[in-house]
Amino acid sequence: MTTHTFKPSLPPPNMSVGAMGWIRANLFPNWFNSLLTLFALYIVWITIPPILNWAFFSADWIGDNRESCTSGGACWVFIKVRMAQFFYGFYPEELRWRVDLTVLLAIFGAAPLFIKAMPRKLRYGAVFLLAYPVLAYWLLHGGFMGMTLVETSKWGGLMLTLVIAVVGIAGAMPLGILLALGRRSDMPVVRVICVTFIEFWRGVPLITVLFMSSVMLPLFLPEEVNIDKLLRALIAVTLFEAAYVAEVVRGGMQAIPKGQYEAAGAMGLGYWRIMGLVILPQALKLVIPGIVNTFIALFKDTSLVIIIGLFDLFNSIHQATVDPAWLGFATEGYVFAALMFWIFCFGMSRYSMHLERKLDTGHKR
Amino acid sequence: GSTLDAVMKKGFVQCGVSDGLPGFSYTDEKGQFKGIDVDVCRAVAAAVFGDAKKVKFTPLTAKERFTALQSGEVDVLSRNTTWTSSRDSAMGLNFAGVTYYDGQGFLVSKKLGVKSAKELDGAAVCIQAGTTTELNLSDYFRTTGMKYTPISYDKSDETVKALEAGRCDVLTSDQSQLYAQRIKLANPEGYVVLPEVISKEPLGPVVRQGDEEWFDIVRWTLFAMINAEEAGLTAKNVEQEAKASKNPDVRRLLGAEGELGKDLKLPKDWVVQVVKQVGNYGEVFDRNVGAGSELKIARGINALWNKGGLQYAPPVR
Amino acid sequence: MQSDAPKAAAPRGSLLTDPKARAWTFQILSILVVVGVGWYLFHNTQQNLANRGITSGFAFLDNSAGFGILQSLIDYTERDSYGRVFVIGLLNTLLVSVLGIFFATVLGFLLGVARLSPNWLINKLATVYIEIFRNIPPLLQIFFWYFAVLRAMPSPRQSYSFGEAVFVNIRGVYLPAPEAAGGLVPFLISLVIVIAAWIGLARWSRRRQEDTGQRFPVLWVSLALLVIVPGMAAMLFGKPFHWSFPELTGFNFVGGWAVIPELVAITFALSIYTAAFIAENVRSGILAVSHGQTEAARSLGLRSGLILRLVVIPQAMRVIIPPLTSQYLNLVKNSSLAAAIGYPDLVSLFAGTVLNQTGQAIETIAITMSVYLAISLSISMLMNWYNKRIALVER
Amino acid sequence: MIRIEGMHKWYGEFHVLKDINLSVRQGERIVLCGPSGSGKSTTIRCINRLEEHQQGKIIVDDVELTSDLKHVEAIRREVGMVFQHFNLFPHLTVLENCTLAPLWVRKIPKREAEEIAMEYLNRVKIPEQANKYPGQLSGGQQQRVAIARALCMKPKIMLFDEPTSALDPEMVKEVLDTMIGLAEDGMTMLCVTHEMGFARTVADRVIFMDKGEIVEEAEPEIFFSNPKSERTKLFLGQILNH
Amino acid sequence: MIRIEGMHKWYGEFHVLKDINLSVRQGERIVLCGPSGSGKSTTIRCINRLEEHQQGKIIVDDVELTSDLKHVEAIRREVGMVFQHFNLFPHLTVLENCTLAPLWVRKIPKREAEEIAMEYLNRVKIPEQANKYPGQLSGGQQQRVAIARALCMKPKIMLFDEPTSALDPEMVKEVLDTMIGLAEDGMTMLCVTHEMGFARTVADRVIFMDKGEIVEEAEPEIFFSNPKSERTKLFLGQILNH
Ligand SMILES: Nc1ncnc2c1ncn2[C@@H]1O[C@H](COP(=O)(O)OP(=O)(O)OP(=O)(O)O)[C@@H](O)[C@H]1O
Ligand SMILES: Nc1ncnc2c1ncn2[C@@H]1O[C@H](COP(=O)(O)OP(=O)(O)OP(=O)(O)O)[C@@H](O)[C@H]1O
Ligand SMILES: [Mg+2]
Ligand SMILES: [Mg+2]
Repeated sequence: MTTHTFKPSLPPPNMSVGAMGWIRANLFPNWFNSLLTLFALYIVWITIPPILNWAFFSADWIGDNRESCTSGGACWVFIKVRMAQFFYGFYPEELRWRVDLTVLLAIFGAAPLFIKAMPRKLRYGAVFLLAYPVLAYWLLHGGFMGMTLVETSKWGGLMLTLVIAVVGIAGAMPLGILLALGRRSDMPVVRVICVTFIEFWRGVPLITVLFMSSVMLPLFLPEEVNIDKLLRALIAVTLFEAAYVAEVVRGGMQAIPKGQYEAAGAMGLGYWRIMGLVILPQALKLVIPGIVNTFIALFKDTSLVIIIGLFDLFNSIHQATVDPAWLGFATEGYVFAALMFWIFCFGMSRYSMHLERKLDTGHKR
Repeated sequence: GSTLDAVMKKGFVQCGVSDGLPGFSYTDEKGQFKGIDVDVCRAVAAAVFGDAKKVKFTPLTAKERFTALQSGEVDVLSRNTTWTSSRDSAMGLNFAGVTYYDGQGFLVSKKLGVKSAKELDGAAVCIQAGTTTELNLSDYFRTTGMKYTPISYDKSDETVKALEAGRCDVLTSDQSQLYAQRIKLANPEGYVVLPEVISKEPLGPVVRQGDEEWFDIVRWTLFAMINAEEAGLTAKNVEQEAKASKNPDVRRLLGAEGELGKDLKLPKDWVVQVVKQVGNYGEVFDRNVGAGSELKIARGINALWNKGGLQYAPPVR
Repeated sequence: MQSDAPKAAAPRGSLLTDPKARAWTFQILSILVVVGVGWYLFHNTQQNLANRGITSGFAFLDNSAGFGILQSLIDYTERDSYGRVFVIGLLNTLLVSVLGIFFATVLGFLLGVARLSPNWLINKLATVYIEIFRNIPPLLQIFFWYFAVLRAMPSPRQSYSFGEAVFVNIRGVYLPAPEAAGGLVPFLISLVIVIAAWIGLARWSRRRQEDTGQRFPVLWVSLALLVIVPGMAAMLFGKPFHWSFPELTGFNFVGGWAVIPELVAITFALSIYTAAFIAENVRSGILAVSHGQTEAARSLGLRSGLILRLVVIPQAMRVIIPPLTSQYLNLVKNSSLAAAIGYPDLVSLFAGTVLNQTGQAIETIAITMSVYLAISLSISMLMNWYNKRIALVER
Repeated sequence: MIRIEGMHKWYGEFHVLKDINLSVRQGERIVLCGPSGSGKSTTIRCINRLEEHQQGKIIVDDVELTSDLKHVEAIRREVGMVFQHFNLFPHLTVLENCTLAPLWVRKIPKREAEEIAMEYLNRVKIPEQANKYPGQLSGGQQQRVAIARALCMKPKIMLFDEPTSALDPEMVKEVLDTMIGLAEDGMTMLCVTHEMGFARTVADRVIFMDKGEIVEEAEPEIFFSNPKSERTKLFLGQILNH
Repeated sequence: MIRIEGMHKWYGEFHVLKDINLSVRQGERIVLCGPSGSGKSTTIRCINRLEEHQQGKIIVDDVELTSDLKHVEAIRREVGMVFQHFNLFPHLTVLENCTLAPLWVRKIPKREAEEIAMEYLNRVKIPEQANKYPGQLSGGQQQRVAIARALCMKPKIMLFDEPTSALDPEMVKEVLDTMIGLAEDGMTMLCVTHEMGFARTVADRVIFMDKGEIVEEAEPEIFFSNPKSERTKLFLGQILNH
């Protein structure tokens, strides 16, 4: 009997590892890919330097009127001067702290929900979800309990964008869940009503919906009823978004095995308890990424309120670009708008991917 | 129900205005609405509530405006809207009067070297969609037998941007607007308004049909402003005159005599409030589009009838 | 024992506690609520329309429109009716949708494949593209491209000219357009013949491959035929068309075909935006085909092109189709944003200008919404049908 | 406790259960067996109305099972069920799984419900797992939690639907032991299983079903040693030689 | 048929295969075994270039395996491979799976390709499944289709990478029988498997690998009864006692 002696591991031949190996494997593995690499390099070369040059190196940052923009690059002065309007719209200057406070409250109020070890998270979450909207309405709109009233027509900019997006998704969630339940109900009439509702909203463009809400809704209501323009847009966005949320939630519910319904039923729980205590908690957790994606879509869609003359972030910027004092800086305006939207959407999509990964592994264990 | 009651109940007049037309209605950098059309609304508020601030503005595109008025979204539409027969009848609207006698014209770049609208054969024309302008343009080119390419945008701002970019050769709109839009160009001196006026464009506030009471209020608010100018009442002197004037015309107008206010279901001193807070027609014109503004449009046919113009208000009696 | 159908049902409970009875009560109630709300809205609308003296009905569709339209695929003059304007708007919307879907699909597939490329640089470029464009609102992109296109283009007098036949300027891209001439009929006939031959050839070559295993270069032969036969027809019977060249007269080019910048911008923006999403769908579709499939195919000796065509794509398509469908739907719906830059699509022309000229908001918006709804439903039905047809057969 | 009289059931056109008659006395332990698809699961699922029967009578604890929700709820409160695939709620901890129904159906105060739950978790020998999630437990542990969960409702009858057949062999024993313990404490049990050892030790009666009918019903000694019917013999031959 | 000389392979910095020397004669049947991660799969995957080796020579049927695509294709045509997870094409029927490569690689007429396919499907005893899709077959049937698919290219050598380890126990036999049949017909085979029974019956030589090296190489009788190396003995002890 012999004992086999294993040979020592050798380092790989130098062409396959290290910087050279990496370059060979990732950039020039064969002639076709080498061509592609050169092509890509060319694209990078013709796009990046001019963009960087325009946006940074020969851009103007200092000053407060168009005369400060002389260098031929981007005129960020324009953005700087108008920044407050892009953020707050026409919200009265001396009251803007109220907007800031609302945002801060949202951030610090919601933060504990993301802390793992937080005790009584559920109860806290419920209280927060109930209390915050009232608080936010009081702060932003006012008109009672000692807060001076700020008309919604003065709201604008990023603040309005956030209001529409957040209210839209918050309103769409419960409605969407109900619709999803309805679509999976075994009552044919309820199912037909829900399917019709969902398919209708998913089939028409948001701008026609907004248009309808902004100018036609009063035609459908008795003459004395008068609903705030922003509120009507919010209702439209909520209904529209609810249809999308419903489909996402339905997907999650379909992934819950039948045994869960049966086990809960066998324990004597009724329909609403089965749904509320057993099915929805699991289904909603599964679809968080889907909901975040819906939210991203909604966030981008808020830009359409330009159609009905609300001054959201995009419309504020658009409006500023036709100001005679700053004519000719539309590109800067659009780039800034794009950047703002991008930061929010990209951030959220990363978050959704992170959740997806987290939930994915949680599923496998 | 009655618009007046509804307005009284909610405590303000909801007024549809343009979304950005210097001189007529536009927002300054503080977000305050300004312009002739805006002042008409404020005058209505001053008449109804005695307070010109009790008015809310809804910026509307040309496309949205009639629907918004029909649906009750706004109580009065004061958005440089042309008075036409079909709008007055089929659409269920009523025009309360004329705030500005206008006519459609053309704005072109000087570089093009065009001196007259007759030379515009084959031109690309920027217009605002859904206006009478669009129809007049088509009529004009049809009658003159010329060809054109219409490029229509929702917002007047976009027509200016497109003209500036060179997407079209000509911008057509009501002449007053052309002057307003010209100052939105980076280089206003590079553009001229052609001499031709191709249509009649009486612009004025509009209300829904079927509510005579409200219609009368808006109509007489406008007339009161014109009559005030004719009678020499201004924001400065109107309060004084209300007390001191011996002229029966003035006394009737300002509520010292007669039943004008009561008949219209308005307070007795409503005209005083209108003139005091908003001004007479001449003042409003001057401040917004005339000599006192950037536009510097001459009164022209918008002068009072006794000064060679068309502005003529029925007497108070 | 032979099974017979259920006879009498088991005893029922009372109306409130019996689930079936409860379900029916609930359903009847919901019908009542829906009908009630519907009737309430209808009633209000009726009342409001009557009170305000607003005309209603669809008679306006026959009235003459009286305004000009920038682009129409069918003949149009100002004397034509609003009904025709509706058709023009619809066709323009369909045009943008079809072009957008085409370019977005092509670009999306390329990007999706690039995203999986082993080439680091290509991979990263594709990633950057996708992350940038899918996170910016499409409306913003439409505006940006429109004004970017406008700004980059010269005035008609300084047009870029390609061989004095194609001109590019701010008013659009002008191409020579064919106009019928004497030889047109023989030319068309010869074309039909070539296409018929092409189909026959393809059939024959498939059969030949099945019989002998040899493949026939159908594509090349057919392309050659396509050039030669109509060419000969043209020589024998005279020119099929003469070309109408665009020409600068007065302010603008006249003649030829013009592609307006609005169309270019909206197609460009929608394709770029949607392609970013399609790329992600394609990527996950391809990733869903397990590596083992490619290895099995490779070990059978198939070349990489064939592996892609015969093994990977057919399987990936099954995963790609459903999300692709919703992207198509989104693109069609997003095409309504064309209104923002003055492209005469359905929303802009019909729900915009016509609505405004006639004041009949309810009718025009209802028609517009139904059209989009119909397009959406037909695309989903088509895609569902296709999806069912290609579904994998399982136990 | 349970009386089934002339019960029939159809799935669409398919006659699954044909004239089932069965009665279970308090404290009795019954094992149901039979080939796959013979209707065992369907039978016990009818007892707590997871399936609806279309003819005949089911009377549980003196309450007749009709479509009246009141009756259904009353019966479900008294009948615990354990499934083949455990069906624990993955988003709740073991303890929460056990207290869910007592809290929401029996409306017991939380403190008390948790005490009861811990008592039963002790009984199935996994009190230390109370705060884990089902996903963190082995199959055998999960099934024991499922048994504890059913017991927490203090049911008068327990139904088991092949409780061990989804388990790895080494875990079968721990679950069977739990069930035997339960039987020894006098619980009324109706058990679908192929564990013949279990049937022999515990059952008061074994019932053999085939093609939707009860073919044979006997005490275990007689059932295994001297089955009456040919079909039973065949089945026992297959299952015991396996 | 196959000659491997001094082959080395690295995954990044990791030295997977160290100096592999192996030659297989025509008609020889070789079983490769060894602990998990020892490089068995990697070795046979190098033979038809599913992995690239970085040093040494691989010569198959007189063609040297280089990165020249022509050579790679030539070799792949002659070498059939069967995978652990079957890797059938789920979108094609069994028959289409079998005719795909003959049609597109060998350019055989369709009729003929189908005849060949049916012949081999007969050989693996599932001609009746020809028009079903892989998803409709059991694991054992799928693996037999995979073998038939490889055979349809009339390869000179067949590589098997743990063909039975993803199968339920009752299906292992049907696949092994098929492979034994193949061996009896004289096919050159290189087989990674832990089925020692199969190795004993069929193999001409058994090769034991560990840590990327060939530790021992012997005829089966000698290999199993009297292994030379300590390492082999340990491995055999583990695997046979299982
Ligand atoms: N929801 C259903 N719809 C239609 N047929 C069904 C349904 N559930 C079960 N069946 C059929 O009813 C018959 C009895 O099923 P059941 O599950 O009661 O059998 P079982 O004796 O429990 O079998 P197993 O040992 O496989 O669990 C089977 O033929 C089955 O296919
Ligand atoms: N693509 C890869 N990249 C990096 N390492 C790899 C890769 N594929 C395999 N390895 C590593 O190479 C070693 C040999 O793998 P190989 O699959 O050849 O082992 P094996 O003997 O077939 O084992 P098993 O019996 O588990 O299939 C293992 O340590 C494995 O982790
Ligand atoms: Mg069963
Ligand atoms: Mg392996």
